Amino acid sequence: MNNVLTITNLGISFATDAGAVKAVDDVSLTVAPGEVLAIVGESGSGKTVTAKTILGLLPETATMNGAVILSSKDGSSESNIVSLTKQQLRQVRGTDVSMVFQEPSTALNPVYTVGWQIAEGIRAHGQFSKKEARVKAIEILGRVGIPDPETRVNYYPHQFSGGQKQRVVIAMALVLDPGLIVADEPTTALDVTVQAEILDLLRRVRDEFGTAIVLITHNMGVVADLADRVAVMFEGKVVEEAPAQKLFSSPQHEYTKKLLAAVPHVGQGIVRAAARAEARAPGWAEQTPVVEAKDLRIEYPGRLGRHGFTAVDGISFSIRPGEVLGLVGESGSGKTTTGRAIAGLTRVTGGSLKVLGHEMHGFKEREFKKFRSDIGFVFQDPASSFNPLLTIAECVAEPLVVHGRASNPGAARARVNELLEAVQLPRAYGDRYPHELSGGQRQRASLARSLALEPSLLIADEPTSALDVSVQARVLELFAELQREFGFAALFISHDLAVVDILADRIAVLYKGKLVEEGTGAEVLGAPKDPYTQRLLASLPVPDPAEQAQRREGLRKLRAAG
Amino acid sequence: MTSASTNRKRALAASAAFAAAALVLAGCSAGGSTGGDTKAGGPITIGTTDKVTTLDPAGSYDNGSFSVQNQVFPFLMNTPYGSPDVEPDIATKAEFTAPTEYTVTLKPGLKWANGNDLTSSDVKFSFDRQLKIAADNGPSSLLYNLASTAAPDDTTVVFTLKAANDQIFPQILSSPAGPIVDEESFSADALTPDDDIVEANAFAGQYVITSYDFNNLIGYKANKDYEGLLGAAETDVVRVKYYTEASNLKLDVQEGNIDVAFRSLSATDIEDLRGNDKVKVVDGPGGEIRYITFNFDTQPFGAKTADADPAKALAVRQAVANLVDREEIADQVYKGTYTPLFSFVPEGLTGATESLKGLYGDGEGAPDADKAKAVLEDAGVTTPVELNLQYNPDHYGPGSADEYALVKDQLEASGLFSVKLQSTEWVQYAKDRTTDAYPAYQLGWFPDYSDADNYLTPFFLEGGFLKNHYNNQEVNDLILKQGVTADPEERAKLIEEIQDKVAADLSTVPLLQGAQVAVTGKDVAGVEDTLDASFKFRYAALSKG
Amino acid sequence: MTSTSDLTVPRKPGLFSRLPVIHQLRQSVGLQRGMLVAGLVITGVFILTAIFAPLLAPYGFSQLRDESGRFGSQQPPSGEHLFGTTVGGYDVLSRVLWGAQTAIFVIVVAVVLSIFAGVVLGLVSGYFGGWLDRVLVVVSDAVYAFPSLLLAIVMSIVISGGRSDLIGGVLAAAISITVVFIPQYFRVIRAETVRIKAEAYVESARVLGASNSRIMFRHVLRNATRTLPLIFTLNASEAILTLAGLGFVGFGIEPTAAAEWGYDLNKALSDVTSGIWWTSLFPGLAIVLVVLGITLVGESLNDLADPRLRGRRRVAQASGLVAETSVVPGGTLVAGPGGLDGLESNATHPDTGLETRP
Amino acid sequence: MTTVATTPAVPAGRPAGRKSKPAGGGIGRYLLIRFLLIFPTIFILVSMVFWLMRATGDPITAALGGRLGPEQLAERIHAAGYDRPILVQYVEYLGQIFTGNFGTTISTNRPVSEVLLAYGVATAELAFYGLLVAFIVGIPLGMVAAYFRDKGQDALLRVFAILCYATPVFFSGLLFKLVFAVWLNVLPVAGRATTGSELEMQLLTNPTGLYTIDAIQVAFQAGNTDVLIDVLQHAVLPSLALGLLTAGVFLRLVRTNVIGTLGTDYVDAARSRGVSEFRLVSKHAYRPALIPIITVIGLQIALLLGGAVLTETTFEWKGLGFVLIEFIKARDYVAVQGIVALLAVIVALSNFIVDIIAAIIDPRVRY
Repeated sequence: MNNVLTITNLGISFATDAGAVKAVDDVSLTVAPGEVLAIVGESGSGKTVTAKTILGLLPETATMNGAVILSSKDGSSESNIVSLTKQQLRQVRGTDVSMVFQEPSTALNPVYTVGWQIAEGIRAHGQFSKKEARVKAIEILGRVGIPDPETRVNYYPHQFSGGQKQRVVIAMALVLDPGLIVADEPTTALDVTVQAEILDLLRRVRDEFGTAIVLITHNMGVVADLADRVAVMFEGKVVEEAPAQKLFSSPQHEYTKKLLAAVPHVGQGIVRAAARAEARAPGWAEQTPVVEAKDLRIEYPGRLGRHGFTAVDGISFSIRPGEVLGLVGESGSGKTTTGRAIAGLTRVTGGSLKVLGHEMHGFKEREFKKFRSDIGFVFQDPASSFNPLLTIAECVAEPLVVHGRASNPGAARARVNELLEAVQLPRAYGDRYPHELSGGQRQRASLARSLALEPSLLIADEPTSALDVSVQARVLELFAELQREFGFAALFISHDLAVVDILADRIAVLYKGKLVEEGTGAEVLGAPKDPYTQRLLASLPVPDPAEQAQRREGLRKLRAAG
Repeated sequence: MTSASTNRKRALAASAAFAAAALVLAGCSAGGSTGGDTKAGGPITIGTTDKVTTLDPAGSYDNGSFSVQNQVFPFLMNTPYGSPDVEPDIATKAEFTAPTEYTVTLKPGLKWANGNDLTSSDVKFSFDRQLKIAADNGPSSLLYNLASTAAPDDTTVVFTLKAANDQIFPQILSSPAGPIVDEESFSADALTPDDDIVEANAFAGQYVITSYDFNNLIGYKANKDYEGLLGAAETDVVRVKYYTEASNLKLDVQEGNIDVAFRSLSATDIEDLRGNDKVKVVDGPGGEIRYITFNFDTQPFGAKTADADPAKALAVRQAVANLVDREEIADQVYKGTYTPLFSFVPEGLTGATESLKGLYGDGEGAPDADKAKAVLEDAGVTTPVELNLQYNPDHYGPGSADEYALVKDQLEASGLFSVKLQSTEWVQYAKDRTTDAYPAYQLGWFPDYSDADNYLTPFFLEGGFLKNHYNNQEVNDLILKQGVTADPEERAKLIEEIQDKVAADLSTVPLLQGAQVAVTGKDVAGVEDTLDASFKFRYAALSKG
Repeated sequence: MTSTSDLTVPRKPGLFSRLPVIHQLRQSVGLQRGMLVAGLVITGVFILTAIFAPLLAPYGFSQLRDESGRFGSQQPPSGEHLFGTTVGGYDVLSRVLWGAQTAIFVIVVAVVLSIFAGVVLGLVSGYFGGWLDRVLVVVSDAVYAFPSLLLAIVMSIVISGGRSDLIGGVLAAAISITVVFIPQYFRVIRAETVRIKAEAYVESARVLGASNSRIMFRHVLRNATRTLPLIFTLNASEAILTLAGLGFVGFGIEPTAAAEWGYDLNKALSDVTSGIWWTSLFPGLAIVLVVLGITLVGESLNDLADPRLRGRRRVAQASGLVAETSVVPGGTLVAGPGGLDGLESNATHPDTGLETRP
Repeated sequence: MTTVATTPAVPAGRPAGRKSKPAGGGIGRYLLIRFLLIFPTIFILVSMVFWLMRATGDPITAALGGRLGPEQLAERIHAAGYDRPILVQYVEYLGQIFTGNFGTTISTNRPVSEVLLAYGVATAELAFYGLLVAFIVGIPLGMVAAYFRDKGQDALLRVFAILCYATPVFFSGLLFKLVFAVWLNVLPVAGRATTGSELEMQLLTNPTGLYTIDAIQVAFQAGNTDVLIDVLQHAVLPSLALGLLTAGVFLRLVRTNVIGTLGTDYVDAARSRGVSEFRLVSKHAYRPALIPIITVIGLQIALLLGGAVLTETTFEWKGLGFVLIEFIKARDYVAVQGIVALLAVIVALSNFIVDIIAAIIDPRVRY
């Protein structure tokens, strides 16, 4: 049978503020019917641009050359996306190729029911009455696993959970039975447990509908879980293309190797954590904890008299000097709230939270201020954690100036230079503005700033989740190094078990505001006791197709049991 | 509030129904007259930019309201067409029966339009309530000389005055304080709402109001029962449309949407319409005057200034009088809708002179810069004299700004003056002018009654409303004297003498006299008859042929 | 990928090109640039006219005669008076040109005053929140609900007692416009402050223990006021309209004290019905043109500040470098990430959801 | 500040400073609070106007300052009580307002409630026509501009929008007058109807004051459509002048918001299903874009009423804005306060209604 998709010598350029940028350069790919091709790469690699090209969805600022040949599912017709008119493009979309988007909550129009939106796509391609379209919509919703589709077809998008929304998006993509679905980071916005379900669904789509899938992702675990064949993109070019099994077992290109090596694995940190525990001085465990939470409750007040929302619901933990506690949880688990409470950014509403011996329940900023020099904080989003109008040096000098260690940013420059070097940034970068640095560089600068006063406690809130895998790896390494060097205690917050595992001495798992499990990496990851931890762990895809297949099986059993 | 007002509306509409039905009929029969013994032509529509404040005579003291009251309320004394002097209106005779007793005898059997009897009791009621209510915006202050009113029988009214032999009092009876109202329809101690008055049909003038849409449209119908001085109305149905924008009024009269436009078209519009053969422009004498007032305390060299010198101060005033070119202002700014005024009493009134014409300028009314220079030099005034001149842009019509810009230009062109012009919004202006804030300033005057006294007593008698610290005992005496001089000729002489004396002192420098200008369709007649020195525009005189 | 060693330092743009407006001008393309340029040209002409009015205008704004005598009123356009003369006998062209001066004076005073007051209030209110914030918001909403022209009328009476000499009149107009605008600036700055307050860099300063005043002035103020050039232009045009409206309803500036378009229009009202078009057409066109120019600039700035609205030119194939880093392109005024980032979103885990920020 | 769960991307262009609504539940309570907020707004406005008006002088000087001396004026002012301590007057006034008594106008001795009703209907009619023009012109053209984004048509429409907004009502009124009344002589430029029509409408047993409705009544009862035609003719130019002013704002708003929503994922998603470009604009982009537009329309009511002041003055349309200026000039405290209170109520109510409409359009805040 013919390939459903043949891309030959595709090149795409964009106009940006910085001038013309070439996003895709001479890319050739093919997708066979019923095949899952994963396009892997980091930000800026051109993978999303390639995916959008397949549907002709590029903005008008793009220019392209080459050919994108799309065949219909039955092989009866072929069309070159690059040369189609708008009208022809419209005909192809939905029938021959459709798309699954990254963010299900934004891919659905909030003001129309999902049934309406599905039916609209059906009616755009042929003579269907409203009734027929509705019947088809209900049918497809049922097939993607939406319970009670007859009722749900009349729901608005906001009435579905995130995972269900993604199912609806997939249903829309499937409804006209196209030969090819382009899935652009279909699970990135989802929690890891939900991600596993969606991956299962996509697998079923391939198997039951015989639909080919182009899977765009940066996540090697997802690739290993789903892909038949993998194309690795780097700087707009395909650097390596191979069957999944082969790519993971024997990567050829330097970049692929680097990428694979950078992916964190669960279990990586167990040995190191054990070694660190060994090296602790006796009596260490009896020291006063830097942070001590007892039945900590944090409630956000409800508006207009409605019930408040309990983000953290009676958790207890402690961090001793020099210890790294990893806090893991999915969205809504309360992990960020906990971190913010420790830094005095969120009010504690119940229980007790002692930070550096200071009670945070009912704290006053004036009294707490003197402790602040002992706390560092690294924020999740490196893009927004620097004042865009100040240079990096000024930003890094800020804590020194605030706490009177320097009279002005200029006077602090020597110390700033030291700090920049400590985080492996050249001194000259101090004179740049934040937007002139890459995400990884900014996160390093953020580390430098948080360490400027040599705090005894550092709170890192998802410091690497906005970074590419390879950058993440280096930032994590740096973090570990600095921690060794400065010896601060740390609360490391992440949604990613593998990341936490690399750094943490102990791991705490949060679920819906409650602490469900706490222990060393070996305990929590090696032999999780709580069912949620077990499921979380099992849902995490590993970058190895063979192993992932086994884990999938394990997860299935776990689900069946639970 | 909704129901009350719709009820009122409904009643209004009901009372309007008759008139309007008549109207429609009249329209259908192509101007044919509809019954009755009135000499009625087709309905006439009049447009005006005047504003009514309230129909109740006790509550209004302004032109717009007074012009409505003139049509619908009876007066004891009134001015016949073509004359400024008062005669008994619904009375048969009016005279001083004692030095402080003015007795008026009503015509017998008078009726209000609603059927109530119009008796001396109504008259007593009207004046008593004026004094009793003394409304914020009312004209009660005109009745300064009235002590009490008595109605010994149905047709006799006796006014007891505070000062004897007041020759002005008959005039007052024709002023805004003079309309007689129905005691059965009006409240004795509070203002009566317009709609209640209309609903009660409490009218006895030449017309009655049949529909009343406040400041938008008033419908009048001739009052057959009117037996007064002015006679029956020429036209049965009159509608008055109220405009806010003079230019819209102009367009409508030009297009024939209305038959008469009276007060106040802009000078530009009138000039434009003079050249339009679809309409005719009718001019009549006007009672409105414009003048510059000098504050004797704060004007240059005034009594309270650092270099006070009465002679120099007078020289400054005289120089101004020598320099202003009234003709030019009347031409350029007002396009003839105002005419030069050379005295304090406007032309057309008994006793008016042209005192300033001979005294200042070239003697022919034109300015004379050399004379002004000489006056200043003789008094030892160093030139240019700095003069702060104030005017008000919103109370005396839109021409004020241009008028005073021109005055400034005229004064400065001679090199003798350096004028600082300033304008102030009316309320502040009215306050400031009496607190000595303005050395020289614009004022205007519209008469309460058409008698020379109204242009002299309030201005130049000590304690008048000008508050410009002018005080000339001779003038005071003369003003008081003319007020009690019964002989008309003797009185006219006194009035002339007063004008000459004040012209020498120059308490104010009169500039312009407003002409009454009405624009009518070609087929409208009778406007000439009512554009007289009574300054009362009577709809009854109009007819459409 | 980026590393400490291989990153080439992006060329720092010169100071000139980083100036507001200039920066945007360079950034703009196609029709957007056309609109911006048109706006800048009109605004430029307006400003130059204001500055050089004494040289450009054939006569003074209150001049009624020259050596050859009086101009006469309502003279049609002719050699001596290109735009004719007004009902008061002024030269229309001269008054239109001088009017630019008055307009710009009022704009500057009004906008500077309202920016100052609005920024201070908005900053304090947005930053501290609490009851003060609530009260200010309700008050500003209430003032905003009041038809601005009416408020301006009342204010101008209150402020100057209705005096309309140059200083009194202009200041009264400017201050009354200010009072009308303060709520608008207040809203914008407050909203920006509330937004910026939740930005990570402000939180980071709070974690450091920086004082409120330091955070407010060093971090919030400068970032919150980045949209001001935009509001400035949009409100400048409203200031002109309000000034003209005041002049039109009779609360304008005395004609011998200054030339003012709205006042002249008011005076021209009765001319129109007599077919005298020149007294109203030119001052009216002046208002429309200036507002058009300033609004064009304002809207273009708005478009350029908003990546969704900014247009980019198409590029020829194969030009430019392949994107290699996630450096956010664009200058300091860019509100959000533009360029490729819009397409190739990073692997972010927007941990929104229940992890709320207070 | 989002409070609960994943709030979908709020369509762009939400006016600054408006608090976002809580997603999900509590809509009734939310609306109640919004409703209660009307009262402080009115309170602030009437208080503001009270103090401002007292600072501008008194009605007696305004009416008689040119006829009476200061002593007589002072006497009358004293008799009327305007020289009492202002705080006493304020408390007294608040007491009146509290009991719903708006009083009687000082200058024309008419109940304020009657004035409000008589002129309010005229303003309402004008505002209705103005809004109608604004909707008919602004919204479709805004969508067209968004559709042709950055092309010639778009640029043309945008300049048109700016011109609409840049031309003061009184100038467009002057131009209309010049062109339609003086040169072409085709449309009336003053008043709400000719005298004849007004009289005919007064004949009705139930005149509403809304001339359009009255004229329709006349057409039904008397079979005379001339009145209706006359009334509509009179409405053309004023509603154009006022409507275009607002249409410019709407056009810009619709364009920006539709472009904003056109860039969202769900539009791309719809496009990827093969939905036509026209439908993308008219359905997918338009309706979510409508939510912020509706919100802004609420704010526009104030602008509309402000514009109505000038429109009413220019076109002889006897409505609230027009009399308000008259009353301000006359320093008629009572009338000004009454009208401002009504305006405040209208603006606050329309904002409130807009909130409800937005809630109806946006399913996220509905249940």
